[in-house]
Amino acid sequence: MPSDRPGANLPPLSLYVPEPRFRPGDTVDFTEVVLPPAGQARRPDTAEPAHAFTDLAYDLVRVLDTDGQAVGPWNPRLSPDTLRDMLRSMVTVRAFDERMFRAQRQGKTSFYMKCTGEEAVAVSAAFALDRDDMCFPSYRQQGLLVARGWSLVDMMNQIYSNKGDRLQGKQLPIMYSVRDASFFSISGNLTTQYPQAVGWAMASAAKGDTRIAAAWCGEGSTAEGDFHSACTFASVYRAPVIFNVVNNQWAISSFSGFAGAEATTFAARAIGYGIAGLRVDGNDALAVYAATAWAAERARTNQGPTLIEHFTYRVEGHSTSDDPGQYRSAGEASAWPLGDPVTRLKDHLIAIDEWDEDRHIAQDKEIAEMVRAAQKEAEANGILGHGLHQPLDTLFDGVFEEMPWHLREQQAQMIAEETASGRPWARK
Amino acid sequence: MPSDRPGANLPPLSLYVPEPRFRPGDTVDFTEVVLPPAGQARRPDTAEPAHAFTDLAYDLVRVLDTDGQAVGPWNPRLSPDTLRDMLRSMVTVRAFDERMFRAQRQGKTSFYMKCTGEEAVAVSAAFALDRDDMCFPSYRQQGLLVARGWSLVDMMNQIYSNKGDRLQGKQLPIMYSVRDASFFSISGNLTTQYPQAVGWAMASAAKGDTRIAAAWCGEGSTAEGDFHSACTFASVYRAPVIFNVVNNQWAISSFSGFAGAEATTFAARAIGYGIAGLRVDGNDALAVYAATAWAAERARTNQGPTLIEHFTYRVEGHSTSDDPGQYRSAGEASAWPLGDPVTRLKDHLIAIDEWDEDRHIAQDKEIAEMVRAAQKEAEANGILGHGLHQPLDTLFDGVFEEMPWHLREQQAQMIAEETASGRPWARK
Amino acid sequence: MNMIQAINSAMDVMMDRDPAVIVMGEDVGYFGGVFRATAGLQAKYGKTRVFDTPITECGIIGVAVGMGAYGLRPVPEIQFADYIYPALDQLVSEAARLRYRSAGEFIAPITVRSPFGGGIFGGQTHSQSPEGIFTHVSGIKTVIPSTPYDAKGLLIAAIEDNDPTLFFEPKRIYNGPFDGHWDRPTQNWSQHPAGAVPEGYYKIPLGKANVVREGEALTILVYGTMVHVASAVIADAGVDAEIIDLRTLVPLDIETIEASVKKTGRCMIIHEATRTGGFGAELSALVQERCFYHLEAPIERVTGFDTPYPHSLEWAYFPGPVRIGEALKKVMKD
Amino acid sequence: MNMIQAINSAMDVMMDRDPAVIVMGEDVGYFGGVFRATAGLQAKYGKTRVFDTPITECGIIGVAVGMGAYGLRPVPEIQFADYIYPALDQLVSEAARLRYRSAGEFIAPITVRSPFGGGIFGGQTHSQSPEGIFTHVSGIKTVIPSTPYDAKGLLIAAIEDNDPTLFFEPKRIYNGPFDGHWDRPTQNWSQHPAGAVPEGYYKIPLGKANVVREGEALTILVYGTMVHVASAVIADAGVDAEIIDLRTLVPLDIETIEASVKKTGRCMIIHEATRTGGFGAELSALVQERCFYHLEAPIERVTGFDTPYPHSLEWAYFPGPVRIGEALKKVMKD
Ligand SMILES: Cc1ncc(C[n+]2csc(CCOP(=O)(O)OP(=O)(O)O)c2C)c(N)n1
Ligand SMILES: Cc1ncc(C[n+]2csc(CCOP(=O)(O)OP(=O)(O)O)c2C)c(N)n1
Ligand SMILES: [Mg+2]
Ligand SMILES: [Mg+2]
Repeated sequence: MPSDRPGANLPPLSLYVPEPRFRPGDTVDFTEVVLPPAGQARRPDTAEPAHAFTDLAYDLVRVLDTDGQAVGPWNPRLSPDTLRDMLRSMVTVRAFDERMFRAQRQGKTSFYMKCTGEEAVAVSAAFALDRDDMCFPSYRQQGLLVARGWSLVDMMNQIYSNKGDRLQGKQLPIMYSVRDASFFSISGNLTTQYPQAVGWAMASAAKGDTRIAAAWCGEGSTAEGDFHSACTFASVYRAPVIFNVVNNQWAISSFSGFAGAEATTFAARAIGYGIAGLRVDGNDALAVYAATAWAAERARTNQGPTLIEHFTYRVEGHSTSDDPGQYRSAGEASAWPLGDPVTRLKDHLIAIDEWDEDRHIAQDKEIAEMVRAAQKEAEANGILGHGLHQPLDTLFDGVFEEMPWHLREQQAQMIAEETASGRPWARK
Repeated sequence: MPSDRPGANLPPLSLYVPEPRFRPGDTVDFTEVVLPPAGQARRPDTAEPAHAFTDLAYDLVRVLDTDGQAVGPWNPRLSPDTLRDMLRSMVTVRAFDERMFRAQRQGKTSFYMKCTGEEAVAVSAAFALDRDDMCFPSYRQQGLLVARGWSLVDMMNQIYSNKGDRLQGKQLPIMYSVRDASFFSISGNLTTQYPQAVGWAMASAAKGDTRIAAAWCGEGSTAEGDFHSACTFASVYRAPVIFNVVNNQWAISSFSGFAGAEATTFAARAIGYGIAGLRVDGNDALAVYAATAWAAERARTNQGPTLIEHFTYRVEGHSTSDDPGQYRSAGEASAWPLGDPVTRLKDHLIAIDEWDEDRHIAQDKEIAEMVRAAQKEAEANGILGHGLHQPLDTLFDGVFEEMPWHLREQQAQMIAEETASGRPWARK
Repeated sequence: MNMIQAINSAMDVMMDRDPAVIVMGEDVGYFGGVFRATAGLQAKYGKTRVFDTPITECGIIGVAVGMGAYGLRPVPEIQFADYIYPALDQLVSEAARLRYRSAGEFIAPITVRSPFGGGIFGGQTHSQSPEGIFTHVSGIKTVIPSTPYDAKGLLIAAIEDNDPTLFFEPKRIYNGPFDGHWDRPTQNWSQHPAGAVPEGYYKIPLGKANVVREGEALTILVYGTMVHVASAVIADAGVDAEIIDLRTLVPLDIETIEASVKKTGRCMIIHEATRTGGFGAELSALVQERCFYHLEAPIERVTGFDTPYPHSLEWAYFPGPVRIGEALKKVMKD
Repeated sequence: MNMIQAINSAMDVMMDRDPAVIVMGEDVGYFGGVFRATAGLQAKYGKTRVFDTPITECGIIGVAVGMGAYGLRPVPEIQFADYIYPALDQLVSEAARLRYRSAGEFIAPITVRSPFGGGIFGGQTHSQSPEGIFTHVSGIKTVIPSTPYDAKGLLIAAIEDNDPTLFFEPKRIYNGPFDGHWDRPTQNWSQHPAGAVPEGYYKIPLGKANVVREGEALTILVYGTMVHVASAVIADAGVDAEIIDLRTLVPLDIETIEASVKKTGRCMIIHEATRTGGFGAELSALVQERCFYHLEAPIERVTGFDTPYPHSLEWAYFPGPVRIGEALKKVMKD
């Protein structure tokens, strides 16, 4: 231990431990957050090598300006129809989140996670990718499914682990798997999907396929070793993959400083591997679209991987299991200068005369109604804890392709137990 | 599978797999390797923030020029005595390696690993660090022990797993542990020492100590998740640690392209984490010294971690277990433009009139003699496979602080076995 | 105190006594941990002794090993035992091996706390019981408490211990003991004698089991949540079982086990972890090896099934009263 | 063929038959692997099907899982089984769980090859036998061959299998069977009948054990290197043992085991891995549960000790002829 050692003439070291700027009760002031104006960031040609635009990892790609106009070289020039479709998807995601959150609070299921304030990140990506590009999401990209037109009822069935649940109640709510929507099975273990996405992309390249892969993780999750393995593999084999880092500034109760945000941006991680890096306004649906389309073009033309940091803010708690009021200032969400992605896209559509408040209100109502109807339909299949929704013996399906003797024995044992219980099959 | 899918109008992807420039039989031509001249790289003040000198991650800090003169801002201006001490250590390391390699070939032990061509990396670092700064080496930094004046006989005892081996024959040869020389126990599992070094450094900082930590790994080993965990922790807590990446361009048979060297430098990894990064001519003893001293000063003044890439070349095989002629061109070692670190330091001393060829030859002889004498002394303690050097029951020491019943039972069983064998204690 | 408070108190007591003790992990700082086990510690001991970490379990354990080598006594938390796998190499190849490979020059006196086990509808990645992976690894101790009183005393012992120790906390009983009937109201620890936890320092030695019920008819080997489930089943069945709460899996209290089985002639082993290769296999092998001539019936293992922990069918997976009851009949037969 | 050649041939045959099969790992490409198991494959099948990887076992397995989800059949190599731990999360939480958690939408048909076991003076990080960690994990198969013939047939079956499979190769017997006498000259596979390996395609089903010697006096359960050590001891001792080479640990051939022990009434289990919680514990528990009333003596486990694999004392650690002989006396007593 230090006391009896030489070198006492040197100044003592001290341990730095990050601290977020605001804690419960603090008044929030984000004036220090530097936000480059929309339209300013340059857009390199997709054929340019990664080292030619490392500045973009410290910049912020923004398209929607304060007047709701789409400006600058990243403007993806989408048709009003597409913009309206995107808006609709985002509104649907939000309505879905609200209902399912409430359903959990009503005891209809065990768990839920919202993506409020981050809807653009997933929805715009889904619009910019081809529908058969393979997505390796984390748990906060329900927007991908919604934007790909996947059935809300099917998603809710999964959340309720009911008899309509294709995953047979095996997974925690929201851990979807939708092969038909090119949406990979979500894992509870953070960032494991990153090297998997690279593997899928490498396989696609090896086969001369044209489909690319995209992966998502939170800024907190970038600390896992899998992130590094993935970036290294992607760099070495120039894999056609898009890495999305959703920097919503919080990882449960830990602010992004514990993932390294005080030292640099998350987009800068790309520079470390010599791969392309972009930092994007994650609350700007057009910027996310443009960045994704650009990265997809690079991937599809064998220019290799791109890492996109989506700078956004987690408006709600981490999940139904925590209360953010215990660790951060309640004022952050409203003070956050990048605004709300739904409002911003709506304002843009209004600014270009392709939308109005009345239509928006009407759509809100219509979508709320649709989500409510979906919920009703899903609940007709059952809710968690009310009855046995899956045949008991499905518990043993899918451990292996064919069930070995020890699982068959255990399956028989379980069925005998149910009989012995005197209330067979009604246990749940 | 891809054949029956849409998108067939898109050009097919292809998988890129790196390939080194030269394979066995190829003529080596390194003219493409760009080497900035000595003295050119700037030397920022140690108080400057990491982002102010990211260019240095792509540059090459060099002090010794082609005339053997020490030039430029990184010249550490060492006294001739220090220079001669460094040279002596490097020569000793080389002589030691040669003898121990030969000992393995003679069947006196199971394994050995040389650091030929990389002696400056460890020796200069040892001179630039304080003796009680804690080193977390990989298996190729025997130079640290030699430079810190550690007993060659003690090292050899370990290599022979003989009765003088303080590690009781428990470890593979060269997996030293020398607490008294602030040299951490070497692990067989690559890069695990990286987060450990950060932990040690954080502890030192938390305690207001003045000692810093330094870690080493090969360029191939940077791909492990531990590397990333370590860089992330070091960045977040500004740990007083120096990360050394010894880029000797080969990882067993895999060239550095499989660790990502085609896309960027290893020093650039630092930029990804927002920590200080330097790229150094690893065959230039003065450059390694200067970079280490600079990084140590940063660490000691709470400026946080520095990652140093030492650009060097692995002149010999990976270990006694491989033949490099099977996977790379035999011409590489001699064609490698950064030369030999021993010769370069020697030439410098001669150029400044502090050394001459005769003294060098005499020293070579003297050191060879000293190493031979050490070997003789160590072999008097036994060589591997000849007799039982450790009491059999030491096999169970140190699994836990106190031996639990199951190990006591197993220990008794083993001793009974020896008795039963009819040749007790003579089994080895 | 409930078990969370007892665990918190153990860390508090040790941080107060020994400046080398530090607490680290995901969300353990300001927030006090997702289960609140470290609540208040940062406010009391400061940020350099209690801090949040990046989300890398490999890093958390690797850093803890380095801190231990320096001379600290880190108490890292792994948020859920299901997330310990990324740290496996640092635990197995480093923490567990350091003393041995350095012949005692360096040690890893770390205590890794992690909530484990199911029964909270956590699905397959918030429910696992991976203790059987670690009990196979030489050089690591594994401790599992079943009450607040034991949790505090064992955690203090683990923190003081100079070997790396895994401290798995049965999260299903953080707030109260659980009799295995998921559809009946649960007790609080305040209603249980082992909920009475002294404020100050005390310790329960590692490697000593606790006979929670003496009996003659059979021996039940159990730990964690299943201690309470087994006890409830035995009470209901009116069988004179000897119930042994192992408390520490490695090192194991073989004397107590052996004496009991030799007395009763019958043995049942219960754990929530998957069956094949679980710690129950080792217990069964040991009992068979040492008590063969005393056994009157086959040793029964009652365990979780060899499947991932399912979400909706979790009570079909859980080795509850029915499964234990069936096994009891078998082991008591003839 | 020796065992390396047989393994090489299995990959060659499968790569030739199925374009989805790819081989990847540290140094497996141009160099052909540190043990030469992949020699010649890159030259034959090209760099996009046989390639070196970065040194990250987590990445190797994670990438393989993704490739498997795409539709390939990756055969990744982990250079030494001791280095599999950084990949544990990808194996346990991903490969082993993917089919289950996606209800069959995605699968991980990967075959992870890795040399394991000691006896080559590799010290503690080139000698381990970690199979007992994986046999506890639901959703993974574990295969261990003991001859070149079996190695080829089993590896082909593993590659064709749609579940993730660990294929541990006993490196001590790569070149020839080993009777456990480290100080006697060793045989080559060319002198052994199982060294005769057909060039083409054949397979040995997973989950089927091989009775390498029929007998009446006792049953010996064994796999890998220890098959040969056990056989030599039995030959020397002149005991009429039934020796069962398990070949696959999960799924296990319980029928063969049960029938044999019921016939012989005695059982010995041998493995090189550390004792506590090793696969031997599971075997002992299973045999005891199923053959209790047939057992005439306690089941004996003969294993490596619960220490790291030491360097210089490796033959004191290794469960060699003396240890097996002593156990044999015990299990045959009365
Ligand atoms: C390997 C692993 N470690 C820890 C956790 C627990 N955990 C779940 S979410 C989370 C925070 C993730 O934060 P971030 O990556 O920023 O994503 P966000 O929730 O903000 O979308 C943590 C620590 C986990 N699921 N897996
Ligand atoms: C976790 C782990 N994976 C694989 C190995 C096998 N291995 C030993 S050294 C080595 C190459 C390391 O290359 P590099 O990091 O460049 O160091 P160098 O040998 O060039 O000094 C490999 C793959 C290991 N020791 N540990
Ligand atoms: Mg986040
Ligand atoms: Mg190297």
